[in-house]
Amino acid sequence: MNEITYTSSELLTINASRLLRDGDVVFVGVGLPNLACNLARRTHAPNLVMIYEAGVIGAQPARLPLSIGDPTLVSGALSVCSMYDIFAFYLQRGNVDVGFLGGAQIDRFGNINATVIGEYDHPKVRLPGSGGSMEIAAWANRCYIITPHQKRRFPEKVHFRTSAGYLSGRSEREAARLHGAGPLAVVTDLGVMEPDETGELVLTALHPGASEEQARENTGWDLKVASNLKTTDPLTAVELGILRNELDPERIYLKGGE
Amino acid sequence: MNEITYTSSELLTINASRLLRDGDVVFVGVGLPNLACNLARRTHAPNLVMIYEAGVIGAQPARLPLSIGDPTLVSGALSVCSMYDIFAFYLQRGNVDVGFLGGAQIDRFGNINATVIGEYDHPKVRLPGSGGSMEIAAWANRCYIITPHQKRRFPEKVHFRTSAGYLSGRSEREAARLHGAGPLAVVTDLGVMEPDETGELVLTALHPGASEEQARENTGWDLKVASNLKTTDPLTAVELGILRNELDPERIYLKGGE
Amino acid sequence: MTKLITLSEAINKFVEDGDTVYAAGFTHMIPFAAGHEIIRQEKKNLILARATPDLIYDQMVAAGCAKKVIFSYIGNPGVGSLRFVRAEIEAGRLEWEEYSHFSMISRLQAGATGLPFMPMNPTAAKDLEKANPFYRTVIDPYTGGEVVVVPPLKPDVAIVHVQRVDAEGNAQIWGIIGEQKEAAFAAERVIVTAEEIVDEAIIRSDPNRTVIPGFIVDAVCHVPYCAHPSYTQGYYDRDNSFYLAWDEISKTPESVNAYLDEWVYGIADRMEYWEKLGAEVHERLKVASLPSATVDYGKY
Amino acid sequence: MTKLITLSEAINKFVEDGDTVYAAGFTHMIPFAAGHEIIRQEKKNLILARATPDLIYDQMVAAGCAKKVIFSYIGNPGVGSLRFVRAEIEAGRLEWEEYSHFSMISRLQAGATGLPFMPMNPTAAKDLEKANPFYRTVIDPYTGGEVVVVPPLKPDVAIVHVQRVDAEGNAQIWGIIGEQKEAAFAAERVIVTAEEIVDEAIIRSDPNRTVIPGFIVDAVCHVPYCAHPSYTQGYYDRDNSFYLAWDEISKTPESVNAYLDEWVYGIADRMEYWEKLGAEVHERLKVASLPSATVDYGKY
Repeated sequence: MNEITYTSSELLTINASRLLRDGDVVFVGVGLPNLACNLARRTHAPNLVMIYEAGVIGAQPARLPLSIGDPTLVSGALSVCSMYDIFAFYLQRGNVDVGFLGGAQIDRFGNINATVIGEYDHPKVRLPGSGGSMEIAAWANRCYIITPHQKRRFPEKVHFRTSAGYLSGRSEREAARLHGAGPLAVVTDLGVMEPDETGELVLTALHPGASEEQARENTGWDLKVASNLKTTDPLTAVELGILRNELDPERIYLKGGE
Repeated sequence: MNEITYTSSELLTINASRLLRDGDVVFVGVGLPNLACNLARRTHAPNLVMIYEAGVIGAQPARLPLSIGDPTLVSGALSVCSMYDIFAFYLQRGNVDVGFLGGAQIDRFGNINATVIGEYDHPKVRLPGSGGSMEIAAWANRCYIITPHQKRRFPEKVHFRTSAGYLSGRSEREAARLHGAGPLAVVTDLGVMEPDETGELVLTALHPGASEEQARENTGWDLKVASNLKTTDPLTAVELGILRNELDPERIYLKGGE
Repeated sequence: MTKLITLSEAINKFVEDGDTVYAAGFTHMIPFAAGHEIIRQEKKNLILARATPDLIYDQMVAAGCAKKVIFSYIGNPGVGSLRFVRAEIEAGRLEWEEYSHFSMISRLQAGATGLPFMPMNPTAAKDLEKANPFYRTVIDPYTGGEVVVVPPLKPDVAIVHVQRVDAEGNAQIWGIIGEQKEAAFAAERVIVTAEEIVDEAIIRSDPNRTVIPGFIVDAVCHVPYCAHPSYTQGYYDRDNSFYLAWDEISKTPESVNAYLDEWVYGIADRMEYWEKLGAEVHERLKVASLPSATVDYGKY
Repeated sequence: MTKLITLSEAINKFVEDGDTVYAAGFTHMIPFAAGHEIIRQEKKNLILARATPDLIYDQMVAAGCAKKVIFSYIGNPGVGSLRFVRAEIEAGRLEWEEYSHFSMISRLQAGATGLPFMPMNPTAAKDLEKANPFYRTVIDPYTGGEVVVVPPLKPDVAIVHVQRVDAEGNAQIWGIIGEQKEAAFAAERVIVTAEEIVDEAIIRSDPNRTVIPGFIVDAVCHVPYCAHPSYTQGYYDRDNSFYLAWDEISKTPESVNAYLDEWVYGIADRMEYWEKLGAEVHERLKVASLPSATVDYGKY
């Protein structure tokens, strides 16, 4: 039997797509989340509703969108609204099931820093900032974080909380009475981390071929491992075929990790 | 020379139309204010912008609108927006120059009651309520009140302040920091009342043929008369012709006072 | 997934006794057929919310469906008083909760956007604010001044009539758009009635026209002429003579009951109602075509 | 009354040194030509506000027009970092004021609607709220909880690019409508640039499409291809290769200056810029037609 080979971007994308449920309303970003959503739509979630912070609802992009506001998202979409409305009527009202998040740093409790490395007033590295992530992390019913597994990306504590995970622990998030449940999974190229009852991210699954040691070595805190550690299902030829042949044939986003 | 004869509705409408300035953005109601605006547009104010609380901007009604949301207001209009937007982006933002108001009672300081005769909780006569008038009275730059001159309509004090004139006096309105200047004139079928320096409505003009006595008898407070009492300009054949032949040929609104 | 059902099924399934109902439409596209179906199904103790109750709420109150109205203007638009609601309020038989137009719509806006309240500029007309305890104030943290606010209104069910919708509920409206969008987003359940059910491709050809996305809609009902005696822009005119007639009918309970017997209880649905109106009315309310310019979205 | 003037006149007349400028457009219809004209006219000490500064603010900052940026996301969309703005901030040479997207847009919404502030639901990510003193809280009078609010943003001038406008400034937009309307209503002065100047009759044939009414507009400028390298829905595509190229150009001040010399200072206006781009670019950015369905307003 032939071994199926893939890049880490393909691994991330396919595992992200599996987190989506049919009928979910998902706040889509460009890049891997966009591929993951389109893959889900073509496999197990044909009724996925894709909405974009640019104000596009029910997009059916005919080509791979190259920015969050690509015109291909609009032509043939179900609806377009203003930026205020997409955040207010859709996200804040509780109409968004899923948000995808990423960032320069993700900490032990799933808080994300996309703002600054160093001091805020005297930045060592100035990052892009919140964009929509501050609100998505709070108001989408479920959030997923998609990111490569690297030690510098997973510090014990972020320098700046751009968006809320479980703050200093699940009880603090609960007290804040946010609409959304918070980050339910962090998908990396090594496996999946999920919050435990305290909100701390623990390793709950490894991708085929990855090891606990790799995950622990590439995490900035003392990573706990779930007692029932699972292995994620192998990528299928169907999933990879759709990704490679239909969604990103030029490998604009899929080349990462080759 | 032939005497020009006219109804009191015609008198009110034509005098109301003269208060409009070219380029004014005016919040239009149905009935006489609508006729007054259309008359002004056909005479001295061709650049009048007519907007309606139903969310219509720059209407060019091809027929006489029979309600505030008549479809003839929309066909051929410049813009249509939601009800929230017309009150927020237009009126509350300060984009409306003129509002026309009416009501069951108008008091000495131009406060209007369109809500209730008797006690609010146990109404003797339940009136329609504010509609847009609470906001128009506060936020339109200039307001004009158009109403027949009858004692029951002009009590010393209204039973209920549906919309603000000068409250208990001009200083109270100034303290409330409203965007609009308040009611600048009350046009009746006898003449015109305007606020003095305290905000009290005083008689500043009589229509040709009307007397101070008539005005005082039909006002519920001790009506002061301005030292330089004027007489309004006679209605012209041009104004009457446009009203009668073009704007309300079936005399749906103009028949009042015949 | 299609949500197409009959209006009768939709009212049966999604309107419960005691619900707060928002039948939307500012003078335009008022869902009269849905109101009549609610009367026929003898729903009780409803709280009827609408900026402008119009004749439809007068009829529903007269039929005994309502225990309370929430409004900002009770009149027969362009005609005068809304007699039945007014008489019930004056007689102390009907609860009411009252706003100005902007505060009513601000309540819907807060409901639709998930906000805890909406601030408004001052009007200095404080009598209504004193009479209605839902008006509150907060301190402006920038100026120290007082700001009047209203809380969200989240109806149990919104009923919205539209020109065209696809089977999943993606709805397009033109002409006066009133508070339709806000009512739909604010409500827990949404019933859309439409002049036309169209293919999804029509909706997707002009996404900027779509006011309500299908995924917040529970039922889609094909109900031509739903809005009579109000109107649907581009489809039929307002039947002003009925608005004038109602001013007479609503003068006595007897004439109101006779009207309800003949035009609501006595008929099965809107199709029968429309046929019963007859050729003269059909002809009088016809509208000549005035199409919009098209726009180009471009193939990308 | 026509407001048609050249873009050069409009910038000269309505943009002053020290102004807060909001050049609107969320990825779509970003008025690059107006930004270039501001650079050519050597405006100084501007406060540049935009949810997403995009390349246009990178260029204006690089040209020395700005003393401060107000933003919610500084990136090169779809590419990565916005190098010049980022370097200036890291070097302490550029002031900044920062929001999340929703709080940025809520500031515009408050400005556009004349409200004293806009409330928002909690995000519990308090670091930015602590870093930026414009975030404040009020007490929810219904629950006693804390509500985060932001104050109005009222730019001195908004620049909005649209597909079509009449000579008085009544403007229609389709595709992504971002924050164009809010920016125009919030601002004291409004400059509209457009792909096409159309007869008022076209606008009036579809009033629901009109996003900005002429009476709040100060200048109307006919500027085809104004948005390149961003795009105009239905007119031309995004020039993604320029977004990628800028990632290289913006690595050194020298290459940025060379770019500005060649493509901004060295040319007179957008027409010359577009010609200079050449046939290959014109061809690459062409878009096939995909017209919307029409709607019927009806003759009443």
